[in-house]
Amino acid sequence: MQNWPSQIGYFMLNLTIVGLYGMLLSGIVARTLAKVQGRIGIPLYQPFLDLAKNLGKRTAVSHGVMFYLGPVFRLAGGIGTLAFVPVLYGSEIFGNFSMAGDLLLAMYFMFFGQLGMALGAGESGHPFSAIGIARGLGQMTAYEVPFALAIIAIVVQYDTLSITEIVAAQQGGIGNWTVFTNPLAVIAAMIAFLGMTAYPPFDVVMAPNEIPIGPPTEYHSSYLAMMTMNQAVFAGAKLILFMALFFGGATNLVELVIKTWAIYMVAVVVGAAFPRFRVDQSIRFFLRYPTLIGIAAIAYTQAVLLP
Amino acid sequence: MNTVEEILDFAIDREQQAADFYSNLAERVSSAWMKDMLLGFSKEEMRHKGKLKSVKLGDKLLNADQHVQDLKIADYTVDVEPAEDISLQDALIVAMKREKAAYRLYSDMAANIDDPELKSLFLGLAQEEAKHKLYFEVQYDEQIMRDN
Amino acid sequence: MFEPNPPIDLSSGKYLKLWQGPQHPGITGNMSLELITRGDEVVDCKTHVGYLHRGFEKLMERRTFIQNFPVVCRIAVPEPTFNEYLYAAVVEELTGIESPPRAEWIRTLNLELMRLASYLMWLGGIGAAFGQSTVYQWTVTHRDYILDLFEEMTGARIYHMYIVPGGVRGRLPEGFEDRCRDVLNRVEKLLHDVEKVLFNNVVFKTRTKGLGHIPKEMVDPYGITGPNQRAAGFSRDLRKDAPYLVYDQLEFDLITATESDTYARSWVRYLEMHEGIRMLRQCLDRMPQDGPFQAKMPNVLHWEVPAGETYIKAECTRGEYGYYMVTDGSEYLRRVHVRGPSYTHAIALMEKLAVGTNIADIAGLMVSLHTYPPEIER
Amino acid sequence: MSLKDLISPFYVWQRAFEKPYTQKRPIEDRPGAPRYRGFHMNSEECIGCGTCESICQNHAIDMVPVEGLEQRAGDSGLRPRFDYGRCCWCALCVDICTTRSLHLSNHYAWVTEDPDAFHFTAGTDAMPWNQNSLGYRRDDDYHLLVHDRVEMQALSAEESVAGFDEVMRGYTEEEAVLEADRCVECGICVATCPAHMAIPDYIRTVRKGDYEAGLRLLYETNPFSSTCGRICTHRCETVCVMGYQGDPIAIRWLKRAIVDRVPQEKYREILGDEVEENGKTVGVIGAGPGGMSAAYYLRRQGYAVTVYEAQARAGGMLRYGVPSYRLPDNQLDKDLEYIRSLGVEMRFNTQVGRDIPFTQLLDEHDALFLAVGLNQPSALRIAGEEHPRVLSGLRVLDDVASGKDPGVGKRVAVIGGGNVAMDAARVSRRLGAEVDVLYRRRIEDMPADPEEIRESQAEGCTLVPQAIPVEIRNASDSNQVTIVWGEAEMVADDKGGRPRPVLQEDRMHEETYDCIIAAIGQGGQIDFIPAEFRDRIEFKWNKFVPGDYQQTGLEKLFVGGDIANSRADAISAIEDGHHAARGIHRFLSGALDG
Repeated sequence: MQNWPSQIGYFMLNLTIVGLYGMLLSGIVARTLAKVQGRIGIPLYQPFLDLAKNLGKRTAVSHGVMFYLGPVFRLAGGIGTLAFVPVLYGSEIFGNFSMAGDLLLAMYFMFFGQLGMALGAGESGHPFSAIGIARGLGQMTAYEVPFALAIIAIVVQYDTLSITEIVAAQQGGIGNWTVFTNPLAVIAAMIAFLGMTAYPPFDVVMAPNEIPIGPPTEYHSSYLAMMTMNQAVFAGAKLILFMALFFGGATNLVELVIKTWAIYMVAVVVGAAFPRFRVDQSIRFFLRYPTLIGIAAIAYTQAVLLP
Repeated sequence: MNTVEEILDFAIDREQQAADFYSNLAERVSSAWMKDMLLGFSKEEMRHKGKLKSVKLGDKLLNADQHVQDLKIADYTVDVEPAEDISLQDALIVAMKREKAAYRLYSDMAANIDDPELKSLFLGLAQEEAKHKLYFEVQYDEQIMRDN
Repeated sequence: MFEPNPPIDLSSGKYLKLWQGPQHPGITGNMSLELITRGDEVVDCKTHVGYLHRGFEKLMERRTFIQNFPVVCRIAVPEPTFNEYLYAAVVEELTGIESPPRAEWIRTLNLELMRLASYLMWLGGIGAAFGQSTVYQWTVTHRDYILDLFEEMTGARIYHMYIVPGGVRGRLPEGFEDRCRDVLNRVEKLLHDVEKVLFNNVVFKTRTKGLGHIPKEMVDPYGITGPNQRAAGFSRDLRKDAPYLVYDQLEFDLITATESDTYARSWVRYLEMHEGIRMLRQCLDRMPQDGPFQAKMPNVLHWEVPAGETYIKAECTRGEYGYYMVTDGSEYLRRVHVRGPSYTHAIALMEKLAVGTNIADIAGLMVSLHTYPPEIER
Repeated sequence: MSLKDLISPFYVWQRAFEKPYTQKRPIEDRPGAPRYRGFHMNSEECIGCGTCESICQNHAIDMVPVEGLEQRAGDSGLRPRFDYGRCCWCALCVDICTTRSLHLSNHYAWVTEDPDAFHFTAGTDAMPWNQNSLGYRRDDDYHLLVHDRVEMQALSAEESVAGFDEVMRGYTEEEAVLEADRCVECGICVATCPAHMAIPDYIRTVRKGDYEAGLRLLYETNPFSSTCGRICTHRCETVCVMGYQGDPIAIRWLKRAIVDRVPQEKYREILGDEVEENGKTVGVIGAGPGGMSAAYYLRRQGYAVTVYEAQARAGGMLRYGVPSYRLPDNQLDKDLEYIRSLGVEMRFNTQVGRDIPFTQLLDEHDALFLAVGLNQPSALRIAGEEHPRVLSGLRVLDDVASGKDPGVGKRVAVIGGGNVAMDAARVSRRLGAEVDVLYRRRIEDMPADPEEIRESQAEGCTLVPQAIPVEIRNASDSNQVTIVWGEAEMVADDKGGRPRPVLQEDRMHEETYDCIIAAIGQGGQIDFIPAEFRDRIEFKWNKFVPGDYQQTGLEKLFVGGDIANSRADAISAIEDGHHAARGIHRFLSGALDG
């Protein structure tokens, strides 16, 4: 925090790059899913066109202040998450506001966006939004459990709350990556990751069939665009966080792209194969095997790794 | 008749005679519609005369090479006297036969002459008459022999 | 099971009223469900139709017998052929016209192709309703291959207007049999893939097993027919019980199940698709290659059908489909009534089955009954 | 939860490595199937019958006039206009199209900003798919119409040639209904029928079995229905749209089916013809179809009508020119008797000009209708014609009709190809002769009805086409006659007329017969009109040229029938009479002052 004006400048750069990458990634994923489904799919730049279109639209409805703030909170959550996650290990430019307890902040911001969204969407008064929020918060709470357990496991393992230090600890060879040193924690976290990315089988929150759209039902025009931007930033930030915590982080952009893409593909590979769980089923699911694995991971860390 | 001019004058004169023939006949006939028709024939001959006049003035040329269809109806019909109670059928026969005779006359003249220019002129006149004959033959075919 | 659902005090604040539809991706067509929920649980369901009412039965009273022939296919959009066949059949019955054997084979081929196409769309629908949209894309594509066949056979993809009273409208195109066999092979291969992906799928099983159970004793009082009935253990099929066209000459098995839940209904339909492919191959192999395909017809412009009444039924993909027609000897029919299975399945039955399920299950439940709202509102 | 159920779904990814199902640009790259029901095309064969319009259940088709397209016989001049806001592409219009001019192309994508463009006339408006060769066409073996005519019971050739019994036996009620059912009610025939009879309407009454309504429709335009139901030249049938792909509707026989089922005694009651005298008189010269038709319609208007007829009986050419195996006397009488029963005064054996002067008629009557017909047979005008064994066709028919023996002998040559020639030939067959028919043109050029040609051949007449008689000679036997004829070649007429025969003088034939019947055509005779009136009347060749409503320059004189039209058939004469009756009524009631 010595040179905060340039820090902020670097962060803006990071935000832009991650945002663009997130958008591109959604295009890539769309094409990948299209391939499975036997289609050619959209052009890669389609998400950008959609964003531009939504930004260019006006609104004519009013649902109250919280409704407007919803997407802002959501975007703030995304940007906040990214702000405390070092994009590239050992890079000043791509280091962001990394500090001693940044892992906690990142986790906080991940939660914060959802809550803000919930408040805003709830304000719209649409029953689909309300049902979607109930499902979304329920499911989030459920997948946070294994995720938190996994984080606890690695915090215990590396004895730090700083992401940069966790990444540092994994340097020096593939064998040092958390995924190999503490596989149980990573499995629990990756299952939670499936819940976070909202691909099947955990996409009931915004399921098009089981209630159309869910929380964002009433959102349109630039609100929708803001949420799309958040999705891109948030997805990028989340992927970078997972990469940093479990897959040894990245020291250059190429490595970053490859690793984050691979992590994302886990969700896509699973998503294409499965239908979706009902929300009660997914809660039950998260609180069963992944939670047990998470607990086992902590036990394993305590019992095997630390001594 | 040794010059083009003389020949044309001769032909023009013949057309005039024909026109007179029909108009005279028209004066005499009693049949209701024959008068109209014969006057029509007469007008037709005057039209031919007009055409020859313009040939004489050099406005038009006669084509000696054209082929005019011969239905040969005139050849096998009996000769008819142009009488007061002449019928449409007979009037047409008279007309056909007159044109046929004119055609023969010019054809014969063409055969007996050596001067190529005059020969071609006679042939052209013959073809003109053949055309007139065809007109009457077609009318005979249409009006009289409807069912044949 | 015949009692009305207990009354609910909405003002108590414990309940949320939720409208699903009339435009809803979980419903194939336009109808709406008025759901009363407590949390995620549906405690009451009322079905509402009328969003798609085009008054076909009335329209048909104002059209001559040949003019009705392009109308009827629109009664059930995804399955026009059954309407075409049944309309042709009632008119033929009332006039005493008999369609020639070749036409009967072509009609059977047509109906079974239609059944396969309809099932493919349904298979995608059940996948999509539970979130498996990959299967949806596959099956809809393969349905399109069948529509390609329809296009070359009939001249149109959806509203074929091919089975005309008296026969069919044209012979099969050159080389059609080979292309049809090719499509059948592809569909068969796809079905095996779908079995692996959808039916052997832990999430799908979790979602569908036990969902929407129809008790055996409910089947007859509620007029449940077709695969829904067979999934409840009844071995009934009009193609076997009252054979029409050339079904008595075809070999096929009746598929039944006992669980009578969404999974069982899906599985019955899945196996019926295999039976359909089997029948189609028999049709292709044994169909007469020449002979007339249309009976001798009167001048259709002022076709008078003798006074009479008749009811003719056929097994469509969803159950018993029937046409009841009354004629009075004029150029117009007096009354026509179309009996579509969706009417019984989507209205009364749905109101019962929905109670006690989760909101998220409503779409899947609805699809599992395989209903087409257009045919509810004739 | 089995492990298999967890692993098996990942099988989806196998399909990711296959070729995608979708295409990048589907519309350009994917034409419709060869049988696709796309946009409408209409070829030049269209005659605007409007059957497509009647079958269209959406009312998407309107028949509209097209610029540059004239209404003519057999073509309404209208073309189908399609409203693509209504069309459902069922293609029933294609199935029903009587000329098979209407098709659907396999073109199915059409984008334009102009909403009116979706309302277009197929075939005449320039559309991008007009050149498409693919698309829906009706299968040859698929019909929505009945193309085969219900054949009428008829005497076999052996039976018919044995006597003068009517050959065609008429339809039974069932047959009539079946035949009437084939009609598409396009009305193309109405425009072509010289009398503009309400053909589709009376055919419908046959279908419904309502013969009384049918009779009322017939008498609106034609008081010779029994006659026309038998011997009409039926121009209607030649343009009948059903004729494009099958047999035209037997319109003539259906007309007969109506009249045959209504007894003459009931005519008055059914037709409700009440005569209210209006005090004016009209004279009609000639009791043929034209004259009697005029008499009927004039009488209905209340005119006192007097018909002057040179012969002893009414009917004109229908009685003396048409043999009874085609038109039995009692059927002609049925029509004539009904007209007379309205109070028409008949003066038989009264030839105008001989028995009564034309001027007297002109003075006595408020108006005159003249329909004397063509009763002068054209002479052959070839050498030897005056031979006693050369007879005229009309004379032969006249003799037979009056019960005299024309004495044709055992071997007869008939010269001509019209109905009179055919009748003369068939009458000679009935009198026991071998008949050769010499005709200058080809059989397809014959002006006689196709039925007559067919039947005469069936009855054993030999048709010798392209035979031009050139000379008649005495035969060795004085009761015989020899004809010399030459073969003809047909040459096209460059002025658009019918092909003309040209004699081939190197191919001559000679044949001896018991008699030669000349039936090459007829002319008229109107010398009874005094010369002072003639200047006011317009003629062309040997015919009257009437003005509006058949009126001539001599205001009181109306003309009609064969002597005033070029069609020379009964139905045209009937229409002339009807038309003149209307004209006379207008003239006498002051609406038309000349």
